[in-house]
Amino acid sequence: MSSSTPPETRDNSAPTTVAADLQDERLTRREGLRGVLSGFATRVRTGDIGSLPVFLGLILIWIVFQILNPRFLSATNLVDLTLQCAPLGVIALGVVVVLLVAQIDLSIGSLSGLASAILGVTFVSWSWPIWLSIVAALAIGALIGYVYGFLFTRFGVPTFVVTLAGLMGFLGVQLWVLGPSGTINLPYSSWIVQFATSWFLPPWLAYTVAGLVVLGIVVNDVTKARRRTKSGLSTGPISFIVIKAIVIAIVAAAAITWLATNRGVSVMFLVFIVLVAIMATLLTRTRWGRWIYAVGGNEEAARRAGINVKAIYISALMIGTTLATLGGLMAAARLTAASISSGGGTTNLVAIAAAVIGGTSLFGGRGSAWSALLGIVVIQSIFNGLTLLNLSSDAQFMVTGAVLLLAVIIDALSRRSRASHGTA
Amino acid sequence: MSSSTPPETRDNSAPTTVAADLQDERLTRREGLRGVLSGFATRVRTGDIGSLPVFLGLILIWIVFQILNPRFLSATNLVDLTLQCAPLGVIALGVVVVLLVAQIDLSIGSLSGLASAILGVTFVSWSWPIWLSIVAALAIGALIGYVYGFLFTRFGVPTFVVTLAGLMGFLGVQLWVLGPSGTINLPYSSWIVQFATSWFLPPWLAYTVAGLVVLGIVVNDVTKARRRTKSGLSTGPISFIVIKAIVIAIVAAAAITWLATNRGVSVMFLVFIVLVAIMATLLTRTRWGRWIYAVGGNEEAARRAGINVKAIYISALMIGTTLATLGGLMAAARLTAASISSGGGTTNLVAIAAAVIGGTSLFGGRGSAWSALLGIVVIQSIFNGLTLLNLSSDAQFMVTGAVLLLAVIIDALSRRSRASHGTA
Amino acid sequence: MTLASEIDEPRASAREPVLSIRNISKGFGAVRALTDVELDVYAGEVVALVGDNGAGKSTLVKILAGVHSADHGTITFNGSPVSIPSPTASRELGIATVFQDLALCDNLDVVANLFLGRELGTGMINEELMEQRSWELLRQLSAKIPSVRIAVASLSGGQRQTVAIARSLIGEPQIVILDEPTAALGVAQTAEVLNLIERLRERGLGVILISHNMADVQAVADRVVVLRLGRNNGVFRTADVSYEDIVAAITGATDNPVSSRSAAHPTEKDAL
Amino acid sequence: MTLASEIDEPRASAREPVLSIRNISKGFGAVRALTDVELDVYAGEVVALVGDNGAGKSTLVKILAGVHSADHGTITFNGSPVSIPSPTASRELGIATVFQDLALCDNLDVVANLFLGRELGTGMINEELMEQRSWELLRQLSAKIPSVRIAVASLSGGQRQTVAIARSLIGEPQIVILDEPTAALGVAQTAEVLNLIERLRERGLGVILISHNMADVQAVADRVVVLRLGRNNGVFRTADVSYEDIVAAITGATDNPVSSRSAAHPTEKDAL
Amino acid sequence: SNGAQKAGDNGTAAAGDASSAKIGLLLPDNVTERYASADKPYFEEKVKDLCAGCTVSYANADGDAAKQQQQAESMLTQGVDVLVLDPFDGKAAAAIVNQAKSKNVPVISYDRLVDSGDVSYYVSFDNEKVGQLQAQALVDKMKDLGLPSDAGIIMVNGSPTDPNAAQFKKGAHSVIDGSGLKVLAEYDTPGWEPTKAQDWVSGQVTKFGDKIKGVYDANDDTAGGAIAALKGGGITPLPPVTGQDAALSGIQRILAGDQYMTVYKAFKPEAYQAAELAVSLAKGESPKADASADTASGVSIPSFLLTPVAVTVDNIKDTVIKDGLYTVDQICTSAYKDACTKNGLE
Ligand SMILES: Nc1ncnc2c1ncn2[C@@H]1O[C@H](COP(=O)(O)OP(=O)(O)OP(=O)(O)O)[C@@H](O)[C@H]1O
Ligand SMILES: Nc1ncnc2c1ncn2[C@@H]1O[C@H](COP(=O)(O)OP(=O)(O)OP(=O)(O)O)[C@@H](O)[C@H]1O
Ligand SMILES: [Mg+2]
Ligand SMILES: [Mg+2]
Repeated sequence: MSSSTPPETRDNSAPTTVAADLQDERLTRREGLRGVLSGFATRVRTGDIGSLPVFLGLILIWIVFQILNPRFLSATNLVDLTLQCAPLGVIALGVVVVLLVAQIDLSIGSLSGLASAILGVTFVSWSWPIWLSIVAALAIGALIGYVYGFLFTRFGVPTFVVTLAGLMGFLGVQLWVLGPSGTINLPYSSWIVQFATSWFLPPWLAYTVAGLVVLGIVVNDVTKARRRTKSGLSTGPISFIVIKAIVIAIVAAAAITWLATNRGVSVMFLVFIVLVAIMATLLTRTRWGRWIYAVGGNEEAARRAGINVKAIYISALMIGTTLATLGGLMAAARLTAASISSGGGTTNLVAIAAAVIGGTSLFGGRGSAWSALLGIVVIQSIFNGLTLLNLSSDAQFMVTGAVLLLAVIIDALSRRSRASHGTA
Repeated sequence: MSSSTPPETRDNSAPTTVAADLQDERLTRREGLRGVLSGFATRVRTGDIGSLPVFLGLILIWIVFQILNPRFLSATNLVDLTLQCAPLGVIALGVVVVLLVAQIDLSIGSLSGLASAILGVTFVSWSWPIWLSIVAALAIGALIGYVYGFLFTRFGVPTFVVTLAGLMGFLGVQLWVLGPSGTINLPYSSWIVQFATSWFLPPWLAYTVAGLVVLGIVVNDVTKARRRTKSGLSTGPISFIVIKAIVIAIVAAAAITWLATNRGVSVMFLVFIVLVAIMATLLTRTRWGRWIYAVGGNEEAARRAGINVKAIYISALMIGTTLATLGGLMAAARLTAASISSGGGTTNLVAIAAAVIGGTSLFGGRGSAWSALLGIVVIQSIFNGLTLLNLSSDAQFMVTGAVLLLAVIIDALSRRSRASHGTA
Repeated sequence: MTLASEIDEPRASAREPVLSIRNISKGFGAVRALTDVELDVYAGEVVALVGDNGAGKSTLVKILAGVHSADHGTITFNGSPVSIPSPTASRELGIATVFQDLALCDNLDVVANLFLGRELGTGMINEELMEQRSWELLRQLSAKIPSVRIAVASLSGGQRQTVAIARSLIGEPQIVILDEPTAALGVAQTAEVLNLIERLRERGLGVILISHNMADVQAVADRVVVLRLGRNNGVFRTADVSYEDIVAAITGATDNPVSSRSAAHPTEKDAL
Repeated sequence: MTLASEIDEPRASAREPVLSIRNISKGFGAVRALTDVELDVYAGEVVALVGDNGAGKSTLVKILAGVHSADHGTITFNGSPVSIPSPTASRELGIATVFQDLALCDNLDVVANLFLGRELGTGMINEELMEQRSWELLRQLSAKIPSVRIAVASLSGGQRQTVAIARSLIGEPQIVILDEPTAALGVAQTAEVLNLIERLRERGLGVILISHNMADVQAVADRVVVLRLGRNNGVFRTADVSYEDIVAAITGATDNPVSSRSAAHPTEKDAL
Repeated sequence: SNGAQKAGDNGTAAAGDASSAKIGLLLPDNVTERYASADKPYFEEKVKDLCAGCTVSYANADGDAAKQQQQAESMLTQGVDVLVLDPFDGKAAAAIVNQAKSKNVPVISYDRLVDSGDVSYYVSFDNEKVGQLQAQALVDKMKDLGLPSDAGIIMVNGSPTDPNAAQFKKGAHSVIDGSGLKVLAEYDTPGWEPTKAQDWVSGQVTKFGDKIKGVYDANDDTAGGAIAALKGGGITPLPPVTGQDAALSGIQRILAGDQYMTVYKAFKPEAYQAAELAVSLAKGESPKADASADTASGVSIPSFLLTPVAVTVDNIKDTVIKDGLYTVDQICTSAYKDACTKNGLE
């Protein structure tokens, strides 16, 4: 595996003023846009490419399904896909945070089911105002997360077992809450059902939002570059910022235009994306996020650094359970019913798998909020594509397994070289 | 938490000949049976007590259920309990090995279902001889484990995702194999069904087996003590060996006598115990077992020590899948049918939970084969006891969750002090 | 055995020690790691804590850092008895510790590790400021780290140790505990760390230095406290004591592998 | 820069080196850890590999141990070119390595770690024999380990290092590589390890010793190879070179923190 | 067939004393709401009525054949005199009957037939019949709507791992295949999960759009998912959708015009019949059955077979309300007030 690297140009004479972070003479120096690209090429060669391979796997899956069924990439189906992704994606986002601190929550399925039951009973049967039902469900979710966190940090009960107990317990509660009436229909006219099924951004609004996002990215990048220069640190070339913004703008505009030929961009999906973006910011830019990674990477080191490790665990578990209830509410709204089987079946595993496929490690400390988005799109694309193929259910299960495996093998293959480069 | 330890008698004058492993003067010296007991007391105080707390939890669970329903500890029910434990216990035993190398197998449920389907189709529909059906199922299980291992070691695909793909894929295969006929009944007269439902050891044989086991333990302990003395190492007092043997003999005799008032000791359960004992020996006494722990504890260190890490991973995964198929065969034999729902439901989580509750770490390198036995007995006792209580299923789920939690909290509580003693 | 009180206290003998521990004992299972240990540290003083492997030095440090709790014994800080139940408590008292096992988060980069628990910036973390400060800190220790934006897992042993030492420079401690800080450091970095220790002393801080390198100890320490098999085994003023005496106290005999080795190799420098 | 061939080869100049590496380069992402490094080791010779932190010493060791693969360059062992794709291959060639990060399995006890991959006994593991041999090995290194039946996670830093060194004594290597073996060791244990190195040399083995302690290097090494920022920066016969020269080669300047420190503290022993 | 066995020669503890007999009730799953909400309470009510001293032990297998076996074992351990068994897996449950037989406990196969000649009685609706009823209603409705005889439909069947689902499917196909209707696509819904049904139907809407003129759906819960998908896909008017179980949510959807029909299996008479039978078996009687049914292996079992009823918006009042399954208040929640008024439910 010792592939020979092409000789790299190396300048031994130290330049007069070099940024503080580029002064070591062992660093391969790369400047300007070409430098960025050649750096990227090196990273691809050495397998240090984050979620790029899963992304390529996704594109491959899309191409294959499109060939097998030309309706796969139709606007209708893509809009459906976005609607299918949102509820489970929100759950997977919570899973990411829990996995980051090297814990696991097996009860996300039961909790999402419980949330739908609470919504059904309080809103429909007891006629509470809808916001109160939602707040109640979320509060119960948060409370459960707190209890998990308490049991884990206080008694050291492994979260695997606590949440397994939760899985059973809250399934029981869900059955008990829905007990007498079974499934409860949510009125189609309530805003929460409308939100989940028929609220779409009008094209002008979608374009405006996308424009603002691109603007935000540019402003952020430029400010950051300024501050780095002021601190005497190296910065990437300005051309790269511009090109990045243009690419994002084009992709966003194309997607919006295409979706607009059908219903458009779903508000529920937008909410999911916004949640992911907020979580990404929290995780990468705030102390809390830094500490989440620290605790997941080395709990003892974090404790010795004076971090309140217990609070971090509790907060992570609370986010996991709260987002699971939120996802459950979204799923119920989309189904327009709170059912006994809500949150059952494969909800648990699919949500966790989405986080893992998106690139979050099961062993803590590695991953990003965006992996929830990427992972759930991959998984739901597989489910959705197979549904369109009209296979018998045995074949469907088999093909799902095979495609899932393929997607991760592509990912793994492109990372394979990493171990031999010593970052394993 | 700094509880003060009682002053310990300490002898500063070095005795004339001290065993090689007791020469350090910082060691609290303990001699004779009292030494063993006081050493045990220290271990209890410091929380270093292995599976003792789960064991106490189990006894508590038994007492409570017995109070709630006096038939719980009846011989009939205990015999049923042993029959219920065996199939899932065998699966959990495989899980232990997989967890020891810090991997996970989510497909054990599907594999056990697949095994029952293979048995049903080949033995009943195609009239293969039964041993051939069994060998075929086990061989397929082993092969699948090999493929998992190959994908993991070659491409580095996380086993969580590989086996999730397996979960779906093999569920599909199971449905496809059983497809046209749905459930296939196994003939009640076939030996495999008889083995799983009505083969019981006659009391004389059960006593003989128990006697031989106790004898084996004594011989083993004495030989070991001899060899230690010969190597100049310390040994425990001979009285302790005798007392241990007597206690085991009494417990075994009591259990056999009690079970014999009903059907007696199930052969299938005995097979499970024997498998656990063999696995325990393999894990603690052979190179392979040592390497399993090494790989689970620090893969890189094991690799640098020249251990064939890939072979270890593959063997562990193969054991996991093979035992899952074996467990599936036992479950099918006990159910006297290969059903499309075999291995579904909670099989996966219950088997993994049994291993974890028994004391095997999800993070690798810690645990023992006996944890499969202990864990499955705890879990099945809960299920069995609750069934006797005649609860509605919502209450049943809730109580299961609560009891599970209680069992692990007892465990965790008694370990709580460990962290403060620095072995965390 | 010589106790702290039996020899002259350094500089101002009337002053109270900043940190004073008495009768500390700690056992792990059947092993008694520490038995009735005492130690005083005065402001503006460097105390070297030396002893053989497994003598209990790091265990003592961990007790002071709030990682372990002592089985019994008392700790007095600035004159009042304290308990140190957690690392946070230790930090709040004003004790900064560099652990022997470094306690870094391998998945985080150098900057994140340096400022862990003390991130700069209001609201959002100010990465630029932190990176700039990191370079300053590391240059001060002559660190040879090519990039501060790589995970510390991929640093060399000495680079990791430099990061751990640099962390103790952040914040305003009263006592700095360095557990074998120079073990993995190169010659230049070691010299910088010794300089740093002297600067700390000049600023009036108390420093506990653990080291197996007697040359380093003799270069910077004011007093040497020897532990042997978990017990106090002598306290010396550095100025008054020879290398051989310290080694004898550490090994518990004047006839030890070091002395027999230097007898066999008379050409070797006596500092070994 | 001085290359190996430019100075006299030790003892038998006609002999082939046991191990000879040429033009080895290795990069990690944007960092070039090693650039065109060469090194020869002869039988019965102790080669010290010295250099600043991050100079690439451990990277070179890991390449020889089969942990990393070089980007380019050749390795010749006993005259024939070899590739070392895995640690097993390295062991089979007859290279025993003590890693700087020790590479112990924290969950296993001392005995299990010592014999990992080389367990004694036919069929079943012979625990008693292994325990007995462990005590012998550890006593030989003056180890102060109270029990060999506790997990190495709970050992002190020096105890862990002793375990790692003791491992290299098991088996029949031709080359022993020790990456900072004495960093965490007490004075007595360090002396024993130096004795051990000399015994290995007498048995005709080639030894590569990495150390930041120049006194140790000068005590046992025959030749000193200096790396600086991933490149060869001189090869010296120990007998011919002074402490200052080596430090100058390591830091790349005669004017370095070490020299300025000894200028400021003329009383300190020159060995620092 | 062995007919009825005498409870008198029951070897277990409570033997002989019919006034304090123990009856075991084993139900298959929780996903279908009828078991907890109807069968269990009605059964217990009737037993209490007939024999005040009798006790009913109840267990629900949560869709797991092995669990059901375990529950049966524990009931036998407790010494029940009669087992009323609604098998999750009719074939696999033969083992339970076998075990019961060895303890001389008679077994009544309830709702689903156990594939064993040792079953004493069978009380049920016919599962295949249910499928036929659903399919027939759909075919007729589509004819009424004036759709061409080869109009397209999609079929949402039950769980691939549920043996009963296969029987519904078989019954439905026996009607649909002969009707000329074109089955555009067909799906077995894993675990009867409504979301799975919803996602699948969304896909079919993408594919076939308003070529979908009717939806065969095996039960009310999955029908809910299917309807949500049709609405989400903007299919107007909604094609007729079938269902089963007369779930409250299904009845409400029928009132609102979203769902065409459901199959009402009068749980009360079924449960009452089983209870009566169980009590008389416990007393040692062997009542005469008015019908018989054949097991898969061809043994004829004395049976009490009830007829399922198709419920549409027109006969809600005469069926579920008349039988007291639901009260008008339960059905006519605020969201369905208008629909109720329109359809004369007040
Ligand atoms: N967590 C623990 N569990 C059990 N024993 C421990 C633990 N930590 C330390 N010990 C034991 O306590 C003794 C003292 O260890 P300590 O780490 O304090 O030694 P040290 O003086 O720092 O040695 P070194 O110079 O090698 O770093 C050792 O024998 C060690 O095995
Ligand atoms: N796995 C890795 N990934 C990325 N960079 C690495 C990796 N291993 C080493 N490096 C880099 O390579 C350079 C050389 O590291 P190496 O460990 O060889 O140094 P060293 O000479 O052993 O230093 P020390 O004396 O501190 O042990 C360092 O800058 C280090 O950051
Ligand atoms: Mg130490
Ligand atoms: Mg190194």
